[in-house]
Amino acid sequence: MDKNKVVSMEEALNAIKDETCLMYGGFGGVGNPPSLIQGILDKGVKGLHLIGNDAGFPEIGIGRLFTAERVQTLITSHIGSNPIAGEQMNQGKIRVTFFPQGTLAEKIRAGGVGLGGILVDVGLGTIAAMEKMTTKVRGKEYIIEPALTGEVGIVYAKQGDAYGNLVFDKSARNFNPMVAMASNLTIAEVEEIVPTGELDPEGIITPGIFVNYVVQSEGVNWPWHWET
Amino acid sequence: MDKNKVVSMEEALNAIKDETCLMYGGFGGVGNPPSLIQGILDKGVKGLHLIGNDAGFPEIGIGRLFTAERVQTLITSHIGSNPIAGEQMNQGKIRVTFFPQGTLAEKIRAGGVGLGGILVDVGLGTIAAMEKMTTKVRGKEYIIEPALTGEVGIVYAKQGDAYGNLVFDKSARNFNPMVAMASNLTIAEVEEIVPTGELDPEGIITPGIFVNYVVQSEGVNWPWHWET
Amino acid sequence: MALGDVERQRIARRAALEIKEGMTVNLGIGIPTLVADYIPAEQSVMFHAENGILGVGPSPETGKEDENLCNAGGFPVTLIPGASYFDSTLAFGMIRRGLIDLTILGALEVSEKGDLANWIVPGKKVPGMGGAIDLAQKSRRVIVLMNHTDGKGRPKIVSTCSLPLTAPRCVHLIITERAVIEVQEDGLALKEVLSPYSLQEVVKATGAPLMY
Amino acid sequence: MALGDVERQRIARRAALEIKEGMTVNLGIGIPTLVADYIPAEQSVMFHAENGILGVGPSPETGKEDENLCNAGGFPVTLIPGASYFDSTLAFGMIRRGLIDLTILGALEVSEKGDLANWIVPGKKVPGMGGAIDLAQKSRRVIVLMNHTDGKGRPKIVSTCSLPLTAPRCVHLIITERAVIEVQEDGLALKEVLSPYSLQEVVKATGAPLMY
Repeated sequence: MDKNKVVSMEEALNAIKDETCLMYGGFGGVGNPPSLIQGILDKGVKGLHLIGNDAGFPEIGIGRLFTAERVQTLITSHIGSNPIAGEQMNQGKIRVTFFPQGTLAEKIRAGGVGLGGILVDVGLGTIAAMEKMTTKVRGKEYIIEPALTGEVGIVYAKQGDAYGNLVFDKSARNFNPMVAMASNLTIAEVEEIVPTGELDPEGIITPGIFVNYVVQSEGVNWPWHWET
Repeated sequence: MDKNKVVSMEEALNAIKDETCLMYGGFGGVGNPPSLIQGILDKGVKGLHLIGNDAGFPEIGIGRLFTAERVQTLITSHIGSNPIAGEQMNQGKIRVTFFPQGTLAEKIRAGGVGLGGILVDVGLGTIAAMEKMTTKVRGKEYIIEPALTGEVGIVYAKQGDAYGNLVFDKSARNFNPMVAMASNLTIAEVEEIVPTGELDPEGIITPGIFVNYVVQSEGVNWPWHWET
Repeated sequence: MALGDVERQRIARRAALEIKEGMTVNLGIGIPTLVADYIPAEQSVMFHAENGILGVGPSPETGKEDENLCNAGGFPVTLIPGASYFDSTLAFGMIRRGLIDLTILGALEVSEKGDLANWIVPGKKVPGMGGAIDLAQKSRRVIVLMNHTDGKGRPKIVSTCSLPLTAPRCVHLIITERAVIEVQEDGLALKEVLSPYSLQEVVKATGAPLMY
Repeated sequence: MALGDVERQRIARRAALEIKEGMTVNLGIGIPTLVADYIPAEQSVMFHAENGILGVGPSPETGKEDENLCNAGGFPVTLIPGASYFDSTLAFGMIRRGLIDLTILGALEVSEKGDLANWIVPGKKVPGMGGAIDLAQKSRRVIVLMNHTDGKGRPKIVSTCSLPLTAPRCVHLIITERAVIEVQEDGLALKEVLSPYSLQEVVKATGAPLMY
């Protein structure tokens, strides 16, 4: 399969416009795609609707989009590591919807594999289940959680080939495989682009069928909080 | 982690008794655990409730349990390759419930990851959706499919360590990773048991936390239909 | 009546023309499996097998089969560069997500609306739907390869299916030993009549109006 | 008032005694993270990090950190033999499936029934529940490590939580700088009073009846 999905950063960024619903991989900054985030900042895109595990840190990963005021809404599990996002939420500048982390991961996966949603009991008996639709299965109550999809998904992979097959790096895998499946258009930022056929077919985490564009990463361009 | 889950075939088979609800990995015989199936036959267990993708072939894989009349009920996607299972179904000797293959895979996965079920639209508008509970999400109708779990799950892996970490072989992966997660007790039949720490942490498909017993395989003991 | 090998191969060869550069294709068992043999070597196509392979290659030489590298029909295959293995949830995730460009499968009946019936024969044992509903309902394009008539010479292309449906309104093209028929908004369009059959033989053996 | 480093370490050391051979353990951020330092080297424990690691090892030496090998708190870690990486659905699949033997986390309030409140302070910004609900609700055993009282000296162990719950009836053991308290069917059982505190000081600082 020679379909070549490797494109320039500029071409990939054409898909991301003002108010795009953008889903991103990463957990506490680890696994957020650094060059795509830089590209979004440089392009001047604003009013984004974001979906992802957390808001990173103010100067790390996806958090940089909050600091630069490019975000309109956020669907996430927590923003505790990003006080700037917290402040914007409190001031009504961004609207934030929270889900338990495991539920969020499954909602995104459900979108990625074409399910309508999932039944989950996490959060029952708490305000996290307030105003949720529930149903009983074999006498037990579950929350009905609809699937989530994005217009554009951005992920960060260690290696990828021209077909879009991806391998992730250690704990930077996290939400990336689900996000890679769950958007109408997926852009993979890859540290090392390898010839098609070089990745072990057993070790490919995201098959290229889910990926539309592959862009070369320039690597993480922020200091980590544990470094400072 | 030195917890040693490697046990003898005899010890592992203690978990499988008459009328046990037994979930199995494999697709058309490929990935069915041959030595565990032989052990079940030799032990004389009967009246089993099975859950798995298909019924194999009469002399291949899980199909051997039908030929030896050890099966009471079956939840599956098709039994087209096993006319003996078909005959038993027609004669009322076994009760068979069918689900679309992708739905069955997701029902088992849902059980494996502790979800109550999934919402899926495959089969809507056909008799496969008859008498199914449905719900609307964002105006679209979906079938509510409850999760499936088994009492004992049996899987066939290429490599495994004493903690139960598993790696599968090519298209023999199929339903095995989901089945490994979805039972109260999981027995992994492994072609090669390797020292703990030898498997690449990036390449482990089933983390050992899901596995209770590891048994040494003696390999496939049937001729394949394409060989004959 | 059953199709001879020549007719089966001819149907497969005709079906292969429907596969375009860059497509992701799932081939059902039976005649659809034969289609792969007629894809030009220079054309890059990703064959999807719902047992967990993307990038299925040709059959291996005799003696070089790998028992754990089989297609969904259980026959040994090989891989092409860029191929990957995955579990059945991901295999069907690709299908449900609408990423299969083309599925080629067999049928018992197809209606003029494109309704497909291929898993239940009333009064006969039902061996289950397998992955047929997933594939028929969710693929971007569905092509049916089948005998134009059943064992008793009755049309398998009908106004309304008498058998329970696998999926409603999913078939785009029908290829038989007699004809190539497209399912259009307003009915069935006869695109090709295959020698040695005449137009009249095709029309007579078809249980729904044909536009031509 | 905030706990000093000596008290934090003492709580962590005491909590480490609750970790038994062969357990799978998830440590929350804050004091719980310190617990790992007090596990005897010969004890085999699998530490689970909900960002996708099973088999977390000690912190790496300075300069040997790997930016892509971090725990859920975002700090560099290492692996032990038998460890594996996986995505977040599998990380939480393990949790929901009930395979985490023990979760150790912090709290704002714990009730005498074992209700846990640790994610919402009314009137303050709510930064989200993260994975706390999943872990608190689904772990086989939940141990809370916290200051016995809040910043104004008010009890954090109460008859009924005033804050919205993270999970009802989930806490099994509470360890503070003053005491070790077990949540039992019939109420809170004071198991240990930690020096230099007196029994009376513990009782007075606890907002629910203690059995002792």
